[in-house]
Parts: sequence; C-alpha cells; structure tokens
Amino acid sequence: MTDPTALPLDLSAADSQGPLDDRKFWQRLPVKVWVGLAIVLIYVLIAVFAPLLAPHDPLAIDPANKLASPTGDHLLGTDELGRDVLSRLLYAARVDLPIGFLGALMPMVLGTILGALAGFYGRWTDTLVMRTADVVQAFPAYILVIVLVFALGQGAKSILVAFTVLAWVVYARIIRGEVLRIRDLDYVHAARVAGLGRLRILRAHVLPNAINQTLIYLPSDIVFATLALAAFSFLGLGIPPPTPEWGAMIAEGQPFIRTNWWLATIPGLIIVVFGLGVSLIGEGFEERLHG
Amino acid sequence: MTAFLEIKDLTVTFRVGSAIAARLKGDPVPDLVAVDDITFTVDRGESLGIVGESGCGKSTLARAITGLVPVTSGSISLDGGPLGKRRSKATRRRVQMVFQDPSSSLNPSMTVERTLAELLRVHKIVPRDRIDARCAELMDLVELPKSLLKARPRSLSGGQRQRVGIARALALEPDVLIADEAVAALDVSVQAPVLNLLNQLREELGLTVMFISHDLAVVRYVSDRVIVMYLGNAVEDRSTVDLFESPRHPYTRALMAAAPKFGVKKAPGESAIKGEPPSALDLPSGCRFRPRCPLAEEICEQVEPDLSGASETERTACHFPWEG
Amino acid sequence: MSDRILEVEDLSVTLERGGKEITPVQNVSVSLGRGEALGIAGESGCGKSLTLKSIIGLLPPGAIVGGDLRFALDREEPISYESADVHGHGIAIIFQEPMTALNPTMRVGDLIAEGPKIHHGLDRREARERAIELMRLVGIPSPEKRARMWPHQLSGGLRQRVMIAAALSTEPKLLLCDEPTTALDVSIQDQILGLLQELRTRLDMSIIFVSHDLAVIGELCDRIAIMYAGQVVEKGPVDEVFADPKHPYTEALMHSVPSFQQTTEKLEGIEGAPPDPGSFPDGCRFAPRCRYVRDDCATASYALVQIGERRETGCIHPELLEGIGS
Amino acid sequence: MRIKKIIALFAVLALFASACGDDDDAGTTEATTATTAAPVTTEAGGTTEATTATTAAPGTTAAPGTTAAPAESGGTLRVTRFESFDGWVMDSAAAYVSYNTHQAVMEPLIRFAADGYGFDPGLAETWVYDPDALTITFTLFEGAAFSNGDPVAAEDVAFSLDVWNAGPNFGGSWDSIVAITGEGREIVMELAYPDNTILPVLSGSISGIMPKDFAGMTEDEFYNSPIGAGPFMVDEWSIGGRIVLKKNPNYHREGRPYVDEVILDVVTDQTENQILFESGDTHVVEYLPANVAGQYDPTEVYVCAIHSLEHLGMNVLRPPFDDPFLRKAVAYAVDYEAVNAGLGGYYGPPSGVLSPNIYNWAPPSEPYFRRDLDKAREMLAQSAYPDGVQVEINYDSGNGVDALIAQVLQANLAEIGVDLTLTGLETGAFLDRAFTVDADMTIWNYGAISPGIHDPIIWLAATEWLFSGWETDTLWDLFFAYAEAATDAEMQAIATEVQDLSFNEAHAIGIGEGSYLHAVSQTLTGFESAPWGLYYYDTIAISG
Amino acid sequence: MGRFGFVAKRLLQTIPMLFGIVLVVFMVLQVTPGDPARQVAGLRASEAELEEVREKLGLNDSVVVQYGRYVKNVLQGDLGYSYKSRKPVAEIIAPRIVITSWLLVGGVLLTLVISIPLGVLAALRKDRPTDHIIRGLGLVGLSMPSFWTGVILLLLVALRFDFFPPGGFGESTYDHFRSIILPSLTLAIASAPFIIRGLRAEMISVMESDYISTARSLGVSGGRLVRRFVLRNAAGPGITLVALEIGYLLFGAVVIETTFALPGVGQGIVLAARARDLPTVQGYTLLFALVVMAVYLLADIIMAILDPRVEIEA
Repeated sequence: MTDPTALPLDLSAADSQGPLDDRKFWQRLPVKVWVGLAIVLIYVLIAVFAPLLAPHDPLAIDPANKLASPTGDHLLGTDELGRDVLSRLLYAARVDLPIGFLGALMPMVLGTILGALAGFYGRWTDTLVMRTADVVQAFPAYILVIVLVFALGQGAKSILVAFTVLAWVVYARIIRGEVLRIRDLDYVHAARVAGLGRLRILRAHVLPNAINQTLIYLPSDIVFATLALAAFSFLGLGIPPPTPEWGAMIAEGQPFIRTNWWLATIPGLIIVVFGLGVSLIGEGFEERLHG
Repeated sequence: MTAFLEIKDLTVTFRVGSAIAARLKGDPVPDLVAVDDITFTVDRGESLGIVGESGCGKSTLARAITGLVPVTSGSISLDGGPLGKRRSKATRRRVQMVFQDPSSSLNPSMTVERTLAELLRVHKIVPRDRIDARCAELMDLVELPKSLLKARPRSLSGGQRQRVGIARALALEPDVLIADEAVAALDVSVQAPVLNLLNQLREELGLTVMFISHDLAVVRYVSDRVIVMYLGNAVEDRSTVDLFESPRHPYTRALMAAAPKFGVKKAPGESAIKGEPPSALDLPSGCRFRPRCPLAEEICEQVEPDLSGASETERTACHFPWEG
Repeated sequence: MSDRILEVEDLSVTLERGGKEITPVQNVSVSLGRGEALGIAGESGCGKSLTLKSIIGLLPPGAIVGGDLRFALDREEPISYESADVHGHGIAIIFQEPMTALNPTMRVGDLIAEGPKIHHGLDRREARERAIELMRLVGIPSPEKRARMWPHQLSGGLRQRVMIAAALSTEPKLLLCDEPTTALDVSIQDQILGLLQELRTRLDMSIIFVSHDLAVIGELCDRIAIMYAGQVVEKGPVDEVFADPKHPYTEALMHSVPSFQQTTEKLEGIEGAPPDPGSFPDGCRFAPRCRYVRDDCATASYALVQIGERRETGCIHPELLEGIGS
Repeated sequence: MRIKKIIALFAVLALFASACGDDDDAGTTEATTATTAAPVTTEAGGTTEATTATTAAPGTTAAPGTTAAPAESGGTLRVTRFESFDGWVMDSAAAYVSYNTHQAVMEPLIRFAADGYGFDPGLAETWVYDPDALTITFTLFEGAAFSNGDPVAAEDVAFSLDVWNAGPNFGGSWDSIVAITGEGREIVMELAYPDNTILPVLSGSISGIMPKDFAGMTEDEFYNSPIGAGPFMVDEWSIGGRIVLKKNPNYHREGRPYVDEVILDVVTDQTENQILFESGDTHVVEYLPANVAGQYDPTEVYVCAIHSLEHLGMNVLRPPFDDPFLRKAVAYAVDYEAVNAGLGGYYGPPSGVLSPNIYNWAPPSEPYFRRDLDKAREMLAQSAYPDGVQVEINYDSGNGVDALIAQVLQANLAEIGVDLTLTGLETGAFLDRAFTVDADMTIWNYGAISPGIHDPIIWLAATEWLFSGWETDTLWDLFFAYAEAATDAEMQAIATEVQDLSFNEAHAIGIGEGSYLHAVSQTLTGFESAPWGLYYYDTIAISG
Repeated sequence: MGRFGFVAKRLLQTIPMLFGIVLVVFMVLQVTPGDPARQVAGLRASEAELEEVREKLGLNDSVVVQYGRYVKNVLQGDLGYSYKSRKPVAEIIAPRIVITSWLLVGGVLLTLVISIPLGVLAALRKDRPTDHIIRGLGLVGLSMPSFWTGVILLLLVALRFDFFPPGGFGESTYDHFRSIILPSLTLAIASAPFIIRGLRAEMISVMESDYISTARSLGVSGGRLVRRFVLRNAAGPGITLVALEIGYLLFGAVVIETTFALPGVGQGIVLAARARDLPTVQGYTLLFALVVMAVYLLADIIMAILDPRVEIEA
C-alpha cells in the first residue's frame, strides 16, 4: 500500500486529516502576521482618513515658506514649494497603497487567467502563453514603462498597465504549475468522469485550489509594486506632480538631503515600514501554509 | 446473451519523451504500450476484479473505460452502445469511478454537499428542489451522517472521504462502477467497512463493478471473476473461486506465493519470483513473463501465448498452464 | 537479559504542531535481543515510525524526548535520544520510500561508500570496492555498473536494496526498518523480505520492522508490538499474538484484513478512524472504537499487564475477547 | 522657402558692423569687451559704438573665477552636466551643453564675446565686414592649424560652408555667402546681398571650421573622430557618456588652453552632482536647475546675466484657449512671485515674452501681467467658461524647474477654477507634442543666443508663438521690418510691438525671467560665461 | 535522452524566444509615438524632407519588411545605426557594457557573499533568534527603494570615507573597484533578501528530506553533511533564484547607475530614451533581453549539470 501523503513522520498523514477548520487557521497564525496586519491597517487608516489627519492641504503651495525646517505648524517642515510635508506623506498613502495593491492584484488576475488556460488547455495555448511569458520575463521593465508612458501618458494608469503586462508572468507560471498538478488529481478526474464541462471544471475544481500559491506570492508583489512605483517616480515616469507619492517625494527631496535630510529620508522609511508590514503578513501566511 | 460491457482489442499507448528528439536521432518514436490488445466482457451485475502489479496497465485500462485516457485502438461498448472518444453527458454518467487516494480525490475547497449537488444539478438527476433531499439520501446510502454534508474534505477521515467518493460516483446513478485501488490508501481497520459497503451497494443497486487492485486478497473479497494483468497483457481471466483454487498461469501462482501470509515464516533469501519486470519500453520477445518464469522454454521466447481457454471467462495466456 | 541489544524504556516524544504540544508517542517500552526481529505494527498516526526515529535520533528539531534508551552493544548506561552517537555505530535504518531516502545528486555507489569512508577510514578506491561488495551482498545484479547510476535510474526494488546496502555499510548490529516494503510491489516485497531474513541470519543482526501489515510482520518477525494512538497495546511472540490476541484492537485488526487463503467471510473492520495525535481520547484510547467497551474503559489509565509468560496487554478487560477462532 | 531656412532656430542677425577683436597678446576676454556695447551700423560701413542705454542692464554678476589671465596651467578640468551631449554633427545638436563642446574642438572663425553683445577672435584674428563691397575679410591667426597639423586655409572654410549648408536644421543660414576665396592667412567671403545675420551665425557653434574633405575621412568617420582647429582634440567620447578632450598641441594661441585635459561627464542625478562638486570631483556643474542652486555655496554659483525666459504657450487652435478671455484670466491668475520663490529667487516676474538683456530689447507698452485675481475672475466671467474649465499642461518631465512651475501654476489657476492636469512628458515626446502644437498649454524655457532682439523674434516665429499656434505672418513681417530698420528707436518699437502682440492676446506669455547658473569651483580662474551660459574651456585655468 | 539532450533541447527552445524578443524590440520602435524620420531630418523639417528621409531609411516599407530587415541585421550582428551619434549602435553600447558588468558582477558577488552565509545560518538556526533576526533584516532590505538606499550610502559612507568615491567610475582598475563597491552593495541590499529567503527555504526542505535522515543515520554529519548532501541539493534551486534575480538586478542597474553616476547601460538606456535615440534604445533593449535570456539558459544548464534528475523532467 502506498500512501503518497506520508511524510517522514507518520503523524503527518494524520495532520492532513486533522480537523483544521478556518477558525483555527486564523487562531494559529504567527504573531508576525498580526504585527504585519496592524502595520498595514494603520497605513490603510491613514489613507482613508488622510483628509482628517492632515494638518494642511497637501497641495497648498507657499513658496515663500519653502524648505522650512520642522516647526509646530509644519511638523515635518515644508518642501520646495512650501507644501506641508507631513500632510503630503499622509495623502501619499492614498496613491501608493492602491497602486501597490492593484499593481499586484491586476497581474495576479491576468496571470491567473493566462496560467490557468495554459495549464488546463495545454498544447498551443500553453506554448503561446509560456513563450510569451519567457519573452516578457527577458524584457527590461524600464523600456516597457517608457513605451507605455509614451502611449498612455504619465500616471497611475500607465504604471498599472505596465505592472500588469510585466508581472503576470510569475503568477501565470505558479498557476500553470498548480493547474498541471491539480489537473492530474483524482477529484479533477472524477469531475471529468462525471461529464462536467471543461470550463466548469477549471472554474470550480481547479482554480480555487490553485490560487492559494499565488496568495502567498501576493504580499511580496505588493512590496515590489510599491518599490517599482517609487523607482519609476524617481526616474520621472511615475505619478505626475503635484500628487503626493512617496517615491516622488524621495526624488524631490533628494537634492536637499544635505540641508533638509528628512525630506527624502522619511518617505523612504515610510516605504520600508509599509513593505515590512506587508512582508510580515506574507511570511506568516507562508509559514502557516507550508509549516 | 450479449455482454453488458464489452472491451474489444483495446490498446492504449502513451507517448514518452520527445518525438522530435527521437526523430532527430533516427530512433523510433518512443511509445509506451500500457494496455496491449485486451479483450473481455463483463455481464450486467457482475463484479470483475483486475489484479496486477504496478505498471501492468490495470489503472490505464480503467481510465480508458471511463474515458479519462484516449483509446489508441480497439473499442469499448456498453449495453451495445459504443463508449467512444466523445461521450455525451448521459453516456458518461453510466460509467463512474471511485479513486484511490482519499486525500486527492475530493475537491478540498468544496463541501460534501456542494460536491454532490453540483453533479445532481448539472446532470439534472433530480428536480432542483429535490437536490438537498437527494444529497441526504446519498449520505444514507454510504452510511455517513448527514451532518457531514457541510464538512470540507480536510475535516473528514480517510474512510469518510472514500465514502463520499463513492457517494459522488453513485450520485449519477451509474450502471458501471469502477473502483481503482479504492481501499489501498486506507488504514487497515478502515478498509473492511469500505469493501463491505461496495459489496452491499452492488447487490442493492444491481451495479456492475470493476474492482482494480494490486491486492489479491481484496480482489478475492469483492469479485466474482478476476483478470490478472502483467505488462499490459491479461494473462489469466477466470472466476474468482477457480483462480484462487487452481491458478494456472505461473505469474498468478507467483503472485500468490509472494503475498504475505499469516503464520508462514519467510525463509532466508527465499522469494517467489526472481528479478524485476522488464521495462515497458523494452519488452522481451514472446511471452512477457518469460524472463522471470520458472517454466519457460524455447517456445515461450518465440510465440506470445494467446489468452484462451474453455470459455470466455476461463482463459489463460500460457504455453504451459498449470492444470490443477 | 545479557543478550539484550536494545532496551527502550518509557519513551515519550513530544512535538510542537501549530503552536500546540502533542505527544504522538507515550510510554513506549520495547526491548530486543541479539539476532531477534521485532515487529511494530499499527496504523497511521500510531507513533510507530516516530518510535523508530527516536531510537536512532532522527527526530525533527524541537522534539522533546523522555525515557531511557539503552543500546547495549558497548555500554550499559542509558544514552540520550538526541545524541548522534548511535549514527553509524551499530544502528542503521531503512525507510519506506527508497526514492526520497536516497540523495538524488549522489551516485548510489558513492552513497554506499560514505559509511566505510567515515567509519573505517577507507580511501576512495577501497570504499568503492566495499560498496560494490555490499551491493553484491544485497543481491544487486551487475553492481559495478549500478554503482555509477543515479537513484532515479533504478527501479523501486533496486533502490530499496541500495538503501539496505548503505545501511549495512556501517556494519550495524541493529537494523531499523520503517515500512521498507510498503511502497513496493508484492513480488518485490517478497524478495526484500527474503533478503532481510537472509541478512539477519548471516550477519547475526537484530531487526525492528515497522509496518501496518500484520502478515508481513508475521513473515519476518519473532515478536510483535502492536501500537495504537501512541501506545503499545499488546506485545508478545508473533504466532501467539496472531493465534490468540489479547487486545481488542489486535483482534479487530486481524478481522479487518481479507485473506486470499481463506474462503470469503464478512470482514468486520473497526468503526471510526484512528485518532489524530492532537486528539487522543482519555482513558483507554481504543475505547471509542472498541466493541467490548465497558464503562470503566473511559477512565482506565494506561499500563501494560503481563499475561502469561511472554505476553503483555494494555487492555483492562482481556477476558472479554472471543479469540480469533470463535 | 529660403526665408524660413535662414531664420531657422538660432539664426541671428548682426548689425552692419564688423567688429574687430583686437586681441591682446594673451588673448583673454577682457573686462573691457564686456562693457563695450554691441556695434551698430552707420550706413557707411564704418563702425561706431552703440550704446546699451535702451536695453535693460545686463545682470551684473559677482561670479567667482572671473579674474584676469590665469597664472597657472596644466591639470584636468572636470565638468558634469545633467544633459547629454548629442554628437558632433553641429547642425543637429540641440543641447546647450553640446555647443560648449563643439566650439572647443571645431572652433569657428570668430567667437561671441562673453558679454553676449560682441565678438571675439576665434581662428580669425581680425575681421572686416564691408557691406558695400559685399565681402567679409578674415585674417587668421598666425599658425592657425588643425590638430592634425594642417594649416587652416580658405578651402577648409569653403568646404565647411558646404557642410553647414547641407544641414537640415540650420542649412540656409549661410545662404548669403556665395564664394570663399583667399590666400595665406586671408579669407574672403563674398556675399550675394548685405546680410546682418552672417557674423553672429559665424560666431556660433554651428559654424565650426572643419578640414577640407573631412581630412580624408568619410562623413561618418569624421563625426566619430572629429578634427578641428580648436584648443582641444577629442580623445574619447560617446553620447550620454564621458567625453575626454586633450589639449591641442598645434593650437595657434600661445599658452592656451591652460588645462591639459577636459573631462565631461553626464550626471543626471542632482544630488550626485552636488556631492561630486563638493568633494572636488568636478569643477563645473553646467546649467544648474534654479531650484537646486540653493544647495550650493552661493559663492560658487556663477550667475549669468538675467536672460532666460520661462514661458507658457496656450493653444489657440482649439478650445478652450481659443478664447482670449480665458487666456487672460490665466495670465492674471499666475502668481509670478511664487514662481520666483519656487525657483530659489533666480527667476523674477517677467517683463514680456522676449528674453531680456539683449540689444534693442524693449518692454511692452503697458505694464506686463502681474497677479491680479480680481481681474482674472473678471476675465474668466467674460469667457465662455465662467465656471472654470479643465485643461492639460505639457512640460518636460526631465526638467525639474518646469515641473515646479507647472505645480505652482496648477495651484494658482485652481483659485479661479481652472483645473490644470499636469502631463510631464519625456523630452522627446514633449518636443513632438510641442512642435505639433498638440497640447492645451506648453511650458518651456528659452534664451536667445545672440545679442539682438531678432533672435527671440525668430524663435517665437519658429515655435508658432511658443507652441500656442498663433499665426506668425505678422511676426515675420515685423522681423523683416526689424532687419531693415535704421535706428535703435525703430527697432525697439518693433520689439515693443511684438511684446504687445503677445500681451494683448495673451497666447504666449512669459512667466519668469531668470539667469542661467553654473556651479563653478573656487579653484578655477578665467571662467566667463555669456548670458545664455556658453563659456570657453580654454580660458579656464585651475589654481591651487 | 540524457543531460546533453536536455541542454540541446533547451538551446533549441531559445530560438523562437529570440525571435519573440527581437519582435518585441522591433515593436518598441513601432509603437513609440513620434516619427523617427523627424529625428533624423530635424524638428522643423518639411514634409517633403521627411518623406525623403523615410524613403532613405526604409520607413515606408511595410512593417513586415522592416521586421525582416531588422531580424536579418540583428542576426548579422548589426544592431542598427544611431542617427544622432553617427555611430553603429553596437559601438555606443559596447563601452557601457564593461561598466555594467562590473556593477552586476559586483552586485551578484556581494549578494552571494551576504546571502549564502546568512541563508545557510538562518536555515541551520531555524526558528531561533538568529533566524528571526536574519529574516527580519531581510524584510527590511526587501522593502528599501534602491535609489534611496544608494543616496543614504552616499551620504553615510562615501562622504565620510575617502576610499569610496562619491560617484563615477574612475580611470584605473583600482578606481573602478572602489567605485563599484557602494553601487554593488546597494544592489545587494535589494537582492540578497530574495536569495536568503529562497536559500533558507530550500535548505530547510532539503534538511527535512528523507535522504538527509539517511545520511545522518549513516553517520554523515557536520560539514560533510552540509557540503555533500544539503548544499549540493540546494544549489540547483539556488542558482535558479540567482538567475531570476539577474533580471531584477538589471532593472536595479537603471536606477543605481543614475544615482551613482555610473555611465553603464542602465544610465545609457535612460539617456538614449530621453534623447529619443530609438535605434540605440532598441539596441539596449535587445541587449538586456539577451542577457536575461542567456542567464536563464545558463542557469538551466548548470541545473542540468548539478541535478542528475533533470533529464527526466525535460
């Protein structure tokens, strides 16, 4: 008798049959997930309540009072147009967070669809999708963003389209791999024997079970999207001014780093902490799911 | 009487490796013949066991009948109608399968109820408003508490999952039920109830059952008739009673000798069959069992013995069958 | 007993799983004489495999082990379970899945040569010769050729033979077998069992053979320990236990397995499923599935009771058993 | 169309005068040339000194390093710039930084003077323009030779003329020259008609002298390893990469250049430039953006005369800026002081649409736009968009100054309900859209590179009024009138008329007037720059 | 079919990929707004002049013909011609490759120097404080925008220690070495966490595998166990990780070369794009893509050498 689920310890087989309902899954999440969730929640709250939290209009310029040092009125000083840096940092969450999340979610959706089609239908669909993936993967992101910024103009739309066009590959590979694995599992065979339609099998039996793996990857992609957005802003291809955005704020503040070091440093730290929060969630989930 | 399920000259081959690479090298395109020209029939209500070791093609045979793997040549017909490559939903319904591995045979993201209800709905087995009731009936049928309808597979034990697997197959009210190593992955203490359930359902529902297993004892317990397979061939096809009383093919005999038995101590160095089965890509000439057969003679190397005998269900493929 | 080679006393293994402590092995005591073969039988999650791994110190990190282990080859005092002292010195182990148990990036000959290199200081050439010798010993045909192959190029049966040869390379006095034939076909299983029996006699080696298959244990072993839910529930000579089980679980197990030697009778099996190590029941752990269960079973504390000269049972009501024959 | 060709891009109109740069022995640009005004014609062809009284006073600079002849020589001059050099094809170079480099290698016959008003000797020691005889006679320096040792001769100039004329951008600027002859050090250009523009054109980097037949190379080979008679030779170069210039041993002027080597690097990151400058790894950071100049030690910022004009073009070819009231509303809504503050005080409120500090500049006849929100609202109310409107503004996203200004504008215009969408475009895309007048608003910067007001007039015409799409026929007429004008007063009246045209219709408006800036290390002497930022490497020496 | 067969097959597979890459690179030019002819003829060239240029450059041919020509040229090693610099594109790119190679080699080396010991240590000390600290630091590194890290390093290190130049590439080999350290470190800070994480996971899965139990039961321990059993098996996936990382490193190079004023291909592509030197942009793009493809190919081949099982997966 072979038991393919048998791991080195024979209790693992029991583990897989253990009564792990959803509630317990959450209860047993490592502390780091809660820390990460707390961090991300704070950022989300900041984004949602930025208008209430911000002491000033983030766009209100006051060139006479530019590059001011921190004071009671401007807790983090002002930028080169005299705008309140703190308010801009808070409002920037409204740009960076959605783009970070969407920049990871949209490629996930596209990658999931393409990966699922490739894995499930195989043959030329597979060849087409995966060879395209190879090419996209070999392609420098910078060029693509430039082309898209040319074609669609600067802004969130171009950035998101670029992320989607670039980052779907990873998801497609994961999903394809999972679909190929699941396609050969007995419950899919059972569905086929039962005469269920291919699309129904894909939708109801294959995809829901394949998607877990991508969820693990999602947090690190959110971090990546946030960082990439910052990098594109740094190169002048990101969100157009004056919309506050952390990466652009770093780039704008950078020339003044010798005199007003906080201008570039603090948005950087804010990105780091956000990335840390998201990564902690990701790591925690991965630990929980993979042991 | 015409046979209910008729398998005729069935051959299933798989392509292994790259055909392009082989052509470039001038080699023949490598095909693995998993099931090689098998013919047999099953009567309505009969329980047929198929036994053999890994790689003998028994699972491929089962999957070919359910339509999971394409047939290379030969035909399958059910109740006079062909079971071809393209099957209508209604035809598919008639042959259902219970799978081996309870950990992978149920969709982990679906509750038992959704698993069953989906089939009832898609095949319109019962009116919509009867679906819940029918699910409950199916649970009764496989002797599971209805409370488990809301459960997901991961909170079920192996035995319970296998019962759900059976319920799923029965939901479509099939004529033929194929059980592929249905208890192999279960704990010993749980095997027997599942086997009993299958026996019982066969009687109650008048199912035709094909039971596929590597375990002689299990096959004997559930089958009226047994086909022994070796390397894609059927080497013996006899009624269970006859087969176990007087196995004719040397391979059948060896299998029986090799199976562990209570109260028999193994002698040092002793084994019932020498060597290992040859690669399916590089089959010996003549009788496939010949390199390991204690009785092999020259003719076995030259002529592949036919599966033949006194009747359709009394056949052996051996030049020197044991006459007990 | 002076010829005892191994004594395990009161072994308990505690692990952390999902933030919770579980004890999949509890109060296990087994002993083994020189040249003896002991079978440990039980179903998944019963702790049989973990017991074996405790003996050779291959527990996962973080495992807490209680009890004593005496490996009486060259010392009398108990040695620690975590200690690596036993590795390669007198105890060896073979696993269920020879595919995963062999280093995929090492030629099988090199793997077998590791032991001789480390323990006997053989140089490469000598170690290779020794490896080929061992491969011949375990019945691998054309060992010179096969020594240069990778594990994935071998069949399951040959892999298990390679595994055995590697184990033998350390010249063990005790060979632990963790379901070594479960993944194999019945004809190959038969060969491996024959091989083990042969090695045992030829090398005067003791064997602990873990399996869920009573019949396999019956073919190879002198004594058997039946485990259920982390505890040994019955111990005794194989023949006696099979002929007259003294624990309802043993009896039920024997009723569960069909046999092709006997005419068909209705198998009984056992209601329910073996419990998960995270949720062992209180009292007698088999009680919830036991057909003879009595009220006091739910509160019974675990103890193995001597019955007869060589047998022990964990059941507090052995008198209720019908016996196999009835 | 010949006229259009002539006036292409940076063509400049010189007056009848022939300036004579009598070079003192060392040949440095003396302070005296800076204060002499641009020469103005009298009809007889003699030269008289013009006054600069009517022009706005050039911004006096207290820049470092502008001392007299440097005492020391040798060393490596290191320069970094934000912009990329764009190759040795003089005709197609568009970046200011390229002009500096071209002149260092392929020196023209004459140079513009550092004050931007007159000329200095280049390869020619003296030059005489005779409008009656229709000739310009150059006398080359003794020993003027290409870096390969060949002496510069009339044939080389003639060959160069052919190459210049073939250029797609500037070709035609030299149309008036019909023949070049000469012998020895003398080179005579014969003109087909009197041409006021020709001397300024010949002083530009587009008129670098090349050896005849590319010194035996193919055209492509030549542009890969160019040869000129300038103070430096090309040692290594690439677009966007490092350029290494070595002292030309055959250079005709004794003692020059002072440095042995010039290394030019492109450093696009502003912080990095600053760090390199502070650590002494670079001597000059060319064309500092005004917004970051404040990060440098003020004594090390060379402030050119106020000359640069930040401007805004509003597209009159389509709604909404086909509505003059809306344009005026915008003009009155801009906070010019805020723009100035945003740019570190280097950009004051504009005085018109013509870049100031050049000869014959004149203001509009009415005071120029200043922020007046009431007036802005009043204009808006009269427009078709009393409740405001949404428009897009295009700018070069690589230009931090323009990006800043765009943000200020956005804030200003929001106050009157004009909603500005900022579209920063990569330089190439920006130019494409600008020159096809395919944007609601375009923001950019220009500075004339000649000492006459005709140069910005040409620029306005060439850009269809700073990318606003306004008709240019009137402008051309004014330009010709200007060219024919006899007196300064007439010319200034024309300048005023141009200013008024833009002021009255507000299609193209100035939004800030400022200086080009360089960071120049204290260790340099002899650094002098024209108002538009051009300077010569060979006048610079490194001390200490 | 053997490992040689795998490599051959893998090489064959790259051919269609090459065509795909060249196609995309070619398309960059097609979809980028703006007229290449105007680029050559000058911004104010007349329509007739533009037409002349188009004819000369073959821009009037159909896209398919142009693509065919481009493929043919690329196959002959001709990446095109920059109208701006009057140089073959290959000549423009070539000197920059050296600099970026320094940066990439430095970045990869530093990444490995940082990540291999830390990854191995974290795996060996799984779930202990060392592991948590290493992983925590990794997460921080992962979240740092590299241009930001670069500036911080410039200010904190380069301006304090003369050994590190504040930017540029220097003239001598020694200068190059000094110049490349901080940029490489910046790259490594961003990429090491990936490798640490991957290596740790791979090591753990290897260490938990049955064959490690086998090795331990045979008495193999300590360095021998790690070397011959753990690392050998973790190396293959590790190399794949590093290969994947190269793609990110190339993107990082674009940013970091800008920050540190390194005239490498990253900076080159930005400048070429800004200057609308499209043939050069194409050349860079092709170079990037080919490098990434070659690295993946190399990684697969090394995998095939390291892992005897590759032939069955092929």
